[in-house]
Amino acid sequence: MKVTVNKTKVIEMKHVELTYETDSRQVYALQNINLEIEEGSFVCVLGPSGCGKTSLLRIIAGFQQPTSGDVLLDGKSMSPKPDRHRGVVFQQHTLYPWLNIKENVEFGLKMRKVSAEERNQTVKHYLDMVGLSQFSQSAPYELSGGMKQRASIARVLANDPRIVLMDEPFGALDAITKEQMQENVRKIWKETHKTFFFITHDVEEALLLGTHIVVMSARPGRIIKEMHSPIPYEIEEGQSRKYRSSETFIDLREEIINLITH
Amino acid sequence: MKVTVNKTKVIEMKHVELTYETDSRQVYALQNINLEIEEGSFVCVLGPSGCGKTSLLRIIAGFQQPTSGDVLLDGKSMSPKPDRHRGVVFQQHTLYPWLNIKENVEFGLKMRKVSAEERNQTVKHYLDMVGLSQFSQSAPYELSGGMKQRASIARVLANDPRIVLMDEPFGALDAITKEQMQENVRKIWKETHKTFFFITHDVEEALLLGTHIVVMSARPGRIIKEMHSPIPYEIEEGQSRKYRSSETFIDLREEIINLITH
Amino acid sequence: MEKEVKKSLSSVRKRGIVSKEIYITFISAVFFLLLWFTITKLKIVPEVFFPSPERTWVTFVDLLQSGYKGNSLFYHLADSLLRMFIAFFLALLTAVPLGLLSGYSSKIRAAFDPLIEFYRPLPPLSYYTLLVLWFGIGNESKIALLYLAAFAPMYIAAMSGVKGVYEDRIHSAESLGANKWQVFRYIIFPSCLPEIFTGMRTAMGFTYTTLVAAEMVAAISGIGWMVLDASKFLRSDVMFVGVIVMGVTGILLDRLLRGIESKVIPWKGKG
Amino acid sequence: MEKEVKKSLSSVRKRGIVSKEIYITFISAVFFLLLWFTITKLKIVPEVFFPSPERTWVTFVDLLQSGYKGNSLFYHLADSLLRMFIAFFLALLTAVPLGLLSGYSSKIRAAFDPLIEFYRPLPPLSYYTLLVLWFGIGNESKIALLYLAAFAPMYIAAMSGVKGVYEDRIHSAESLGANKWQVFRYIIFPSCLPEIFTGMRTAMGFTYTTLVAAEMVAAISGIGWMVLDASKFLRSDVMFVGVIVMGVTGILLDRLLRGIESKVIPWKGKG
Amino acid sequence: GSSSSTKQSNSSPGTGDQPTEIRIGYQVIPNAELLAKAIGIYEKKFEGVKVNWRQFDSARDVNTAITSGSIDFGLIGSSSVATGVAQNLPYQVIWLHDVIGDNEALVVKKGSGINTFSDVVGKKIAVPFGSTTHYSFLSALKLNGIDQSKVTLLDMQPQDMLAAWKQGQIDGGYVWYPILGKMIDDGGKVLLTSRDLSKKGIVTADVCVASKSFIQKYPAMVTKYIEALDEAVKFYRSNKGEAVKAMAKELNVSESDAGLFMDQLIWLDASEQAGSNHLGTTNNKGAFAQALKDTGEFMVTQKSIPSAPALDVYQQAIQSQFVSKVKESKSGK
Ligand SMILES: Nc1ncnc2c1ncn2[C@@H]1O[C@H](COP(=O)(O)OP(=O)(O)OP(=O)(O)O)[C@@H](O)[C@H]1O
Ligand SMILES: Nc1ncnc2c1ncn2[C@@H]1O[C@H](COP(=O)(O)OP(=O)(O)OP(=O)(O)O)[C@@H](O)[C@H]1O
Ligand SMILES: [Mg+2]
Ligand SMILES: [Mg+2]
Repeated sequence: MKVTVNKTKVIEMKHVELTYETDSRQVYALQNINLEIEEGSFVCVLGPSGCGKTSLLRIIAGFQQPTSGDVLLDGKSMSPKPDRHRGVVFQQHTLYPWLNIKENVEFGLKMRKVSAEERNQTVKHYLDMVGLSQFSQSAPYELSGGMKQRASIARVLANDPRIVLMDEPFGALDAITKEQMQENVRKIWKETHKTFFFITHDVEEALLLGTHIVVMSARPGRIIKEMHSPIPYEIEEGQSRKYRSSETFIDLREEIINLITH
Repeated sequence: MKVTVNKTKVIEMKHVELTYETDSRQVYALQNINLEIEEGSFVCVLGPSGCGKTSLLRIIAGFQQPTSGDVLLDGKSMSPKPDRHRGVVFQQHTLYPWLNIKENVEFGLKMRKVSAEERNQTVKHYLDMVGLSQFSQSAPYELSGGMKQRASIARVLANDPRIVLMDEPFGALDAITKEQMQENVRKIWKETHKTFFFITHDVEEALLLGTHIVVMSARPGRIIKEMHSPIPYEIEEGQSRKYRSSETFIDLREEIINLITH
Repeated sequence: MEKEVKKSLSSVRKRGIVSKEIYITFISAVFFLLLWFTITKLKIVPEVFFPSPERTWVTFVDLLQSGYKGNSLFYHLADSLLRMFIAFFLALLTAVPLGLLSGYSSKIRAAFDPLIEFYRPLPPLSYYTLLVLWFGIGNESKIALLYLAAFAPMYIAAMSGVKGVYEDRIHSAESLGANKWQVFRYIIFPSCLPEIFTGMRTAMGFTYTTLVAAEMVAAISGIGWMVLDASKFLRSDVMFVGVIVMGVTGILLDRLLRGIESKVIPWKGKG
Repeated sequence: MEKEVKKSLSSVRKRGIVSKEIYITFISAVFFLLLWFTITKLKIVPEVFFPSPERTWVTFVDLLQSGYKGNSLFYHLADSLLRMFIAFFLALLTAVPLGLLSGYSSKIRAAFDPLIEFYRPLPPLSYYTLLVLWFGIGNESKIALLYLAAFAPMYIAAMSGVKGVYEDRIHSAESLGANKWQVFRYIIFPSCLPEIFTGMRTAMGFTYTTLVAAEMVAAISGIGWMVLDASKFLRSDVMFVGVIVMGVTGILLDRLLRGIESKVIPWKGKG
Repeated sequence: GSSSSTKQSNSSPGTGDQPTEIRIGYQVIPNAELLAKAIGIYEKKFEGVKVNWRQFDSARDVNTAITSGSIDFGLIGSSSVATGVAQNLPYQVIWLHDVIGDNEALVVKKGSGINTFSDVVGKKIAVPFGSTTHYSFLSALKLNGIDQSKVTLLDMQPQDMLAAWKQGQIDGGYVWYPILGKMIDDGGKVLLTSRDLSKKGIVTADVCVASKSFIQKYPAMVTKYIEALDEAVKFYRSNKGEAVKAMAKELNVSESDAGLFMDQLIWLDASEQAGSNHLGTTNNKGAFAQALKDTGEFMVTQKSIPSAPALDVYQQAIQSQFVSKVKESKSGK
């Protein structure tokens, strides 16, 4: 079942601990996290609400310092500053209200001084992909919840980061749109060999996308199981549905659901 | 298949149309919506992202005026002002950052000058229900995404509105928590005979909760199908899982999925 | 409620709610005019200090026709407005960036903030003489004084705006590859626009109130000087004309700023 | 960056980043002191207007020991602060509610806003006479003038804050059964606190700059009067002491407000 | 304070013809009134009546304070009195605190090329508009037949004038002490003093005005008040050393400075004031009324006030019976 590909490690976390200190209380959020993420892998993180998934993502993104432990990026101690190589789709949208959707999506490109022409092309491609071409001139607050989420995804993908960190990106999408988005993301992953770190609550989604599935326990968040799955490598474009009934899929699904419910 | 219970209509929408006018464009959001919601029913709304579900909810809540058409509440033309009888769980959390979780949840009760003792009791009950008792003293921004969502739900339920409007309330929850929350909501619905208007992307969720399922088309949002289902009446407490394999469930699910995907 | 009114302004116009507000404003203006009439008619306040509306009107017409001490009323006003505008724009161009930087970087704040906090509460009188020493008695020293008046409110507003910027907005920009400067330019700055506009409005009023002090030295023109000069000769009718001109232009300038604000930040309140 | 500094303040303290900032402030203070020394040593500015630091220090010590014209330095300061505080609190209690109401209801705004917009740009001089006529030459008229100075910034800040309140926040409160008043009290008011604090800080500085004008009429105490009186007799050393006392107390008051702000709105920037 | 409660009644009601307090609006000018304050003459004179001293800085504020009934006596420059009387303010002149002498003068810069008064043509001269020096300077121009438009006249407060002077932005200024002293120390040359002008009939003075209603209600108090001032003048003349010492304290300057400042003013006792050159007597009004009238007329030509009243209005605004009474009682003894 376990698929080990001999690739370089992009991110290594060693004995990472995180405690939030607030006025009213201390929250022990992450306990002894040891995680190795291989270059080009698609990590899916599952875990109960409030277990520390977002916190983990924020540490990798460079938004948050762990209380103790080491985080290595390409084997080197990670600078605690976000950069464009780690693109983040936030759990709650952070589109900029003073920019329209097109401008939001091209934001990263503009920061890198990509030419207007190339920008237009890239933006068009990703807006088409997430189905928002019609809304390129709209303000973010004129979009529905799911549309905002899709715009955020386009913004990050258009910026072509090496590592893509996504926090429940498809949570507000209907089944069809979700499936399309999954296809898109899988395609990008396959074509570009980016590394993905993807938080989801949907076990099937995790199985359809994740080559490396991380299951976390309730607070304080610990990693209770890691699995490596070959399924995403196998899925052909537009054919994901039929894999749902494959044996590996059903077995893994059962295993994870058992893990989670017990 | 169709279950008709002869009950009074709480909400009637007749030829409701909605067009958003913005500087950059016009968005035709809702087209000829005719909907009757019966007292004590559990309406679940399904539809593609951006089809107008939230807009529909906002009209019922009194946040938004339709461009044309009539909305009746208890047979009378509805005052276009929100009130406590229509409680709303928003798609994006609107917890008040200056109040802690307990204070957020008791907000409605306090507005009605419910005694501190009763308030404490109610708040405790609902915080227990959503699993946040430990966090009653925390600030909203100290909570995870799913925890915020649960706090918002507790806030509305604690206020005991006659109609509960929920916009993808369980979108950021893991499977287990989601199931618990569904149980809770179904229980409240059964015990109190409240009317629910519930937006979701999860077809199974709609079937496990909805007695009246509304399927909408892509923009401009129209109602393409309404179904009445007996399942939620039948589900016994804590037993929802076994209904997933019931014949009615599978048939209805197929029907809806077919509707949506074609 | 305001929010609703804003949301569907076009439909509201048709229904005449806006004209209802104009109506209220009108009533309130008439009320104060009547109050003014009554006070002067009943001679509650001596006429030397509180001229009647008629008297003020006559003086106004006279000033329009023959000016005040050699310059037309319009000239006085234009002269003051010019000084104010120069000062205001210089302050805008310096105070806002510095305020934003001070909010953004605790080091820059540590260097500049104490200085600004120090000069801020000082009465213009206490440093005007120094300004005269440095800038002479021409327009420069007057503009410098007005500049200092306009600076502080905008600086504070900008700085405090930065503290209110939603953290994840900054994080997201950094993750998209924005460097410190770009975060500042493209995220912090627009996020703070609502507060900056408030600061601009406050600064505009403040500059206006400082006008008299600024035109105290070696001026023979300017609406502020006119008011000051008239006050020395107990010409309260002239003072009142000057004050009304200042008040009305003040309202107009404020409306202008508000208009620009709603054009520039249509997203205010829509998070 | 500031945000990070705030976020984990306790850990930061240990690592000594805060003391780094104090260090910068210290350097900048020393720099200005040196500048002052140099200017006076090189006699770039005539000593009558710009006393040397030593001279100012000697005067300060002297004023501490023997006071200025019959009252101790502390008495002068206390007298001014008392007037300011009364005015400031009266303004806080009236301007903030009225500003919030004006932002909330377009009708209330229509009634009051033009009046406030009108008086706002007026120079104190133009209405101080009327205040003296109504309130006499005692403390009342001084407090009234300071009150008017403090009113406008807080009013504008509160009003503009309301416009920035996220619409769905109001909707959610209404759905929870809050009536208009409750929405105002429990949602609008706390949402506007960040802007209100900015307004308070601006108002505090503004009140201070108006102090000299307020203490111009028939005062024989107050730090503003002291500065004014000293300026008449070219006692620039006394002026400098007064100005430094005003500047330093101004900084302290501002720090106090900032401290209260961070206690009252720990959620600022956390949306 | 008591001001707001006694707003319109000009003084606190007292028993009979004695108020409970008298309120004096003074300015810091080294004249008889300040001396009387320094050595406590009033407090002795008005036993049982509270003496409330209020310091003022400008004629404008004194005008307001008297009109609003906040003070009973006030000190104003003669040019402001001319305006006030023209505007029918509710006060009357009862005493001349001092006639302005050497303490106000026109100083010019050394290199300015001004040697005689007529050289001011084409130069920049600063005066505080509305003040006595403003009037003095303009009168001097008229006296010398120089058209006002040939001089660049700048409106400046004294301390700003000094700054502009140091920067070489003005050629001269008509101003008072201590700024005048600084300009002289800085090499300035005195071209003309108000004492010179007073000899030519252009009299400027610091004037004591009292509110009309107070004069009507408590004439005896006004007399006492003038007595006190008269005593102060006499004290100054007979006990100069002590007077200077007391004044130095009040002014917060050295004794030598205090002495200098006091000498620059022309002090007049009651009998001198009752002379025809000044206030005169009730039946024989002195020249001061004409001086006020001249000032008023002058202001009209400056368009500062719309019109000046006739001479008899100014004459009526001078209540010289008090100085006469004091003079008589003194000479009677
Ligand atoms: N800023 C903060 N301050 C204090 N506590 C926090 C903060 N952010 C998160 N926490 C706490 O840390 C724990 C983990 O939060 P986190 O957001 O990482 O959970 P999560 O796994 O993403 O949950 P969800 O699926 O609900 O989004 C929670 O108990 C939460 O209350
Ligand atoms: N304030 C607004 N101004 C302009 N257009 C709007 C506004 N709100 C929504 N819309 C538009 O109306 C349409 C319907 O939006 P709505 O939020 O109702 O969709 P939804 O069904 O809730 O979608 P989702 O499932 O993604 O939340 C969308 O096309 C959206 O762009
Ligand atoms: Mg999360
Ligand atoms: Mg929606």
